[in-house]
Amino acid sequence: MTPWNRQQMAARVAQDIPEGWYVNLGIGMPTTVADHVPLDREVVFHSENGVLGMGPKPADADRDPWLINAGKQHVTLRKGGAFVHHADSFAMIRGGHLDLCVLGAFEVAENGDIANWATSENDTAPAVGGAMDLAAGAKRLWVVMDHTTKDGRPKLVEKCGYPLTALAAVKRVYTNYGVFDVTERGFLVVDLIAGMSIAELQAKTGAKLHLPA
Amino acid sequence: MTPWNRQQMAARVAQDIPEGWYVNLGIGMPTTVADHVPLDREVVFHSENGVLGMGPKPADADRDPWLINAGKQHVTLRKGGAFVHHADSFAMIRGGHLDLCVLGAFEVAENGDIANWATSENDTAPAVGGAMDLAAGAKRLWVVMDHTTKDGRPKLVEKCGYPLTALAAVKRVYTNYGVFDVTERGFLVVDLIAGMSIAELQAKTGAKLHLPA
Amino acid sequence: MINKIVPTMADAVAGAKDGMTVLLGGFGSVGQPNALVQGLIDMDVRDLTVVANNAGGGHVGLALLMELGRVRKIICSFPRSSTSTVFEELYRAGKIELEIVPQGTMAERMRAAGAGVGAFYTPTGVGTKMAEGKEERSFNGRRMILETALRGDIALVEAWQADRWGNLTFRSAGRNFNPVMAMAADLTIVQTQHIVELGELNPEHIVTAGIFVDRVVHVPYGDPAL
Amino acid sequence: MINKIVPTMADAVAGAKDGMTVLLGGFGSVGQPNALVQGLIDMDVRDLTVVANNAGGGHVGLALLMELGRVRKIICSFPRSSTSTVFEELYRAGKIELEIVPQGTMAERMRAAGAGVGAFYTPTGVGTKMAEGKEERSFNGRRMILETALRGDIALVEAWQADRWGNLTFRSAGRNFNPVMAMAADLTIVQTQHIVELGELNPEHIVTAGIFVDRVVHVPYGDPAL
Repeated sequence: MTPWNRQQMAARVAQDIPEGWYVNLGIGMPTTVADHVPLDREVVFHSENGVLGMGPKPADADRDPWLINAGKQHVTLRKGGAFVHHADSFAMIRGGHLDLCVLGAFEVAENGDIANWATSENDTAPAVGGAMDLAAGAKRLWVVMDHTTKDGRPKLVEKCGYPLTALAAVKRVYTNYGVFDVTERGFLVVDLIAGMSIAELQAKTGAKLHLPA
Repeated sequence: MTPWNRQQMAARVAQDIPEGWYVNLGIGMPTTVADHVPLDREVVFHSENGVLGMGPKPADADRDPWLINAGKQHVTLRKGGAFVHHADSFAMIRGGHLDLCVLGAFEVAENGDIANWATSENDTAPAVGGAMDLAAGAKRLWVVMDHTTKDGRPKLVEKCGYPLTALAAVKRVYTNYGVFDVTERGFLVVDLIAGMSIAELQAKTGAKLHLPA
Repeated sequence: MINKIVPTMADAVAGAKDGMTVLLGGFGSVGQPNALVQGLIDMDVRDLTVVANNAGGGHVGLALLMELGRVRKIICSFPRSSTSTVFEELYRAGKIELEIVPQGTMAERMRAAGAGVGAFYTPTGVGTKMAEGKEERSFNGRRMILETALRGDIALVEAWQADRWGNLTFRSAGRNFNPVMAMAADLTIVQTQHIVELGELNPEHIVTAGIFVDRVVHVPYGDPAL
Repeated sequence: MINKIVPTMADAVAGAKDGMTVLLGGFGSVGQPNALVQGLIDMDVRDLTVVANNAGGGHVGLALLMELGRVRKIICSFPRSSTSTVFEELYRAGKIELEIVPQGTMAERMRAAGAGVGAFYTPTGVGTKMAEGKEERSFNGRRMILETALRGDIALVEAWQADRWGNLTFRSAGRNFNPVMAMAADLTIVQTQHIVELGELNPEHIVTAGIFVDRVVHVPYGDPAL
């Protein structure tokens, strides 16, 4: 039993994104999802800082100093891309125009609550960025994250302990052990790494796992 | 004693508009004010339909079918002009960015209330257009109108009888008899046509006229 | 490959249904998606609510749609014009409902719908008939009324250029309500004068990004009447 | 002749006063009006409230302004970065006040100020710490919180091109908050890479119209650091 590595997790998310979707990828692991969407499958990537239609990361020598994404990394713009200002960019997010947002998270609850911006009520200089806008605004919110913390605590939980980013927003979670839909019953196992039993997985999960009927 | 004609009224308004102001001129007589601002005094004229920096009316042969103002007349665009969409155009109006709006009116009250969009509570298909936005939004609202109705009833009044456009919005009124500031005391006579006495003017006015101290 | 360009008018207006709210771009004679309105007429959809700045003129576009009895209600800022006889007759006969909205409030209510704002406070209309039945409240000492987002089932938009991703430019005063309405409907349908290759539009000059557009149909009708 | 172009930085920032709220454009290294911030530093204004997406980095621009003790409070969405040590030390020492606002709410609050909206309802932040003390209400079954307009005394903006009327274009991702902030302040000051003749900017391509701009100063600093 080998958990998916970060590349495999990103590829697994990418596999589920159809052509034609408008997609915002959060900072960190979610950003790498774009690398696994083939260029001939046209997916339009959006960045909070007013870039719509991002293309692959440029070679170091080809970087455009004026073209960065929300993670402050240099990016490229595809044919068909457009620049907008921040209010218009967030109108795209908050107005429900994004088909999908993929974020990382500290915790996801079985009702879809997400906590991903602060690890305590008294965090030093908490930083929310666009996470709350994205979580509340996109048509679908998927989370990609490790199944547990480094010290083994589950990140899929009955109720989030960390400060919330949005209520009942997450539709699907991708972890290093599998894929889980957030349903009315709670977490539904959609996919699972080879060789892992439900019992093993349940032991690493803080909420009840359900199986497809 | 000769009342100002419409050209003279428009010219009198134009005289008070300094270079550099952003100005919206309402449909009808207010529109003609622009003809009396010399081109070398740069005043930036705005139209609700997203045209900023209108220039003089074109010759018939030079009309651009795509370039109209809010009164649906063909206009020109000056160097430095810009096109925006309706939400941005009204952000200019409602956000307090216009230095001046000049409107016509049915009535102006001594507290600055203006009625200019409907002549009865049950008007057939009343039409408000951008009047309420302009009256509430511009930094200054001036009114240019005849001093009385065709049948001699005063249009400067203690209290408007027609449905209101905005409360306490008018700062100054230009009529065929003179110019009146709306002050805390009420209408203050700022200018008067030659040969007219205050007593004569008061007889044509529905609210008390005040004189400069 | 994303391709929002559809070959026929029937493809463009497919899915329009009785009872829908239709946002209709254009101001005066400029930027009017009349071909799309004709498409709706040909589909025979009825009982429509139409949001448009004016109530149509002559016997084309919106005026024709009304004349054929397909419009239950019109939401607009300025129904009167020298050629708005169709509307005026229907209105006097009590055959069409009218909701007058200040022009800026109308634009802002649609922008709100497009930007995920449920409602907002504005000074426009305070103390007037437009404030009747609306909540009032002061911010920084300024009286304001609460206006709610205005969303369409369908937006009909006229553009100057469009590419297959649905990126749009407009021409001159033809911009008007078109980009605002494009944001504010579940289904945004565009008639465009010119189809351009993807990449031909400068990313700095695109006015409406394709994210707001569902379908594009090529209608190179030329200039509006002078 | 309208001429908003001023010859010196001192002219550009004239009128800045202690205690003012300053809207500061830029996102990451791009579109940062650092020369104007330096102008504020040279004026020795203090007790400022700064609205900016980030809390500065390194020891230039906003970071330097904070390091010199001129900033009482910062309103931002994302104060953390690999180089935000100045802010973090001040914050830990209790020497600077922090108000965290979701990035989209921050943009929308300034857009509201610029568009004459007193307050608006948004779903962003419902049920989170951001909703504490805020009114909540549902529209179309969606829970929303009330957010108020966020206005500045001064906006500092970086543009790519400007003409003497103050019409602006931006470059690529340098657009970001700059056009939004330009609308939302009593005094909008622009540093521009290029000055162009009036009429050189295509009226269809102007991003911020001169109506939102008070002063322009020429700062051709070149590209942001890679």
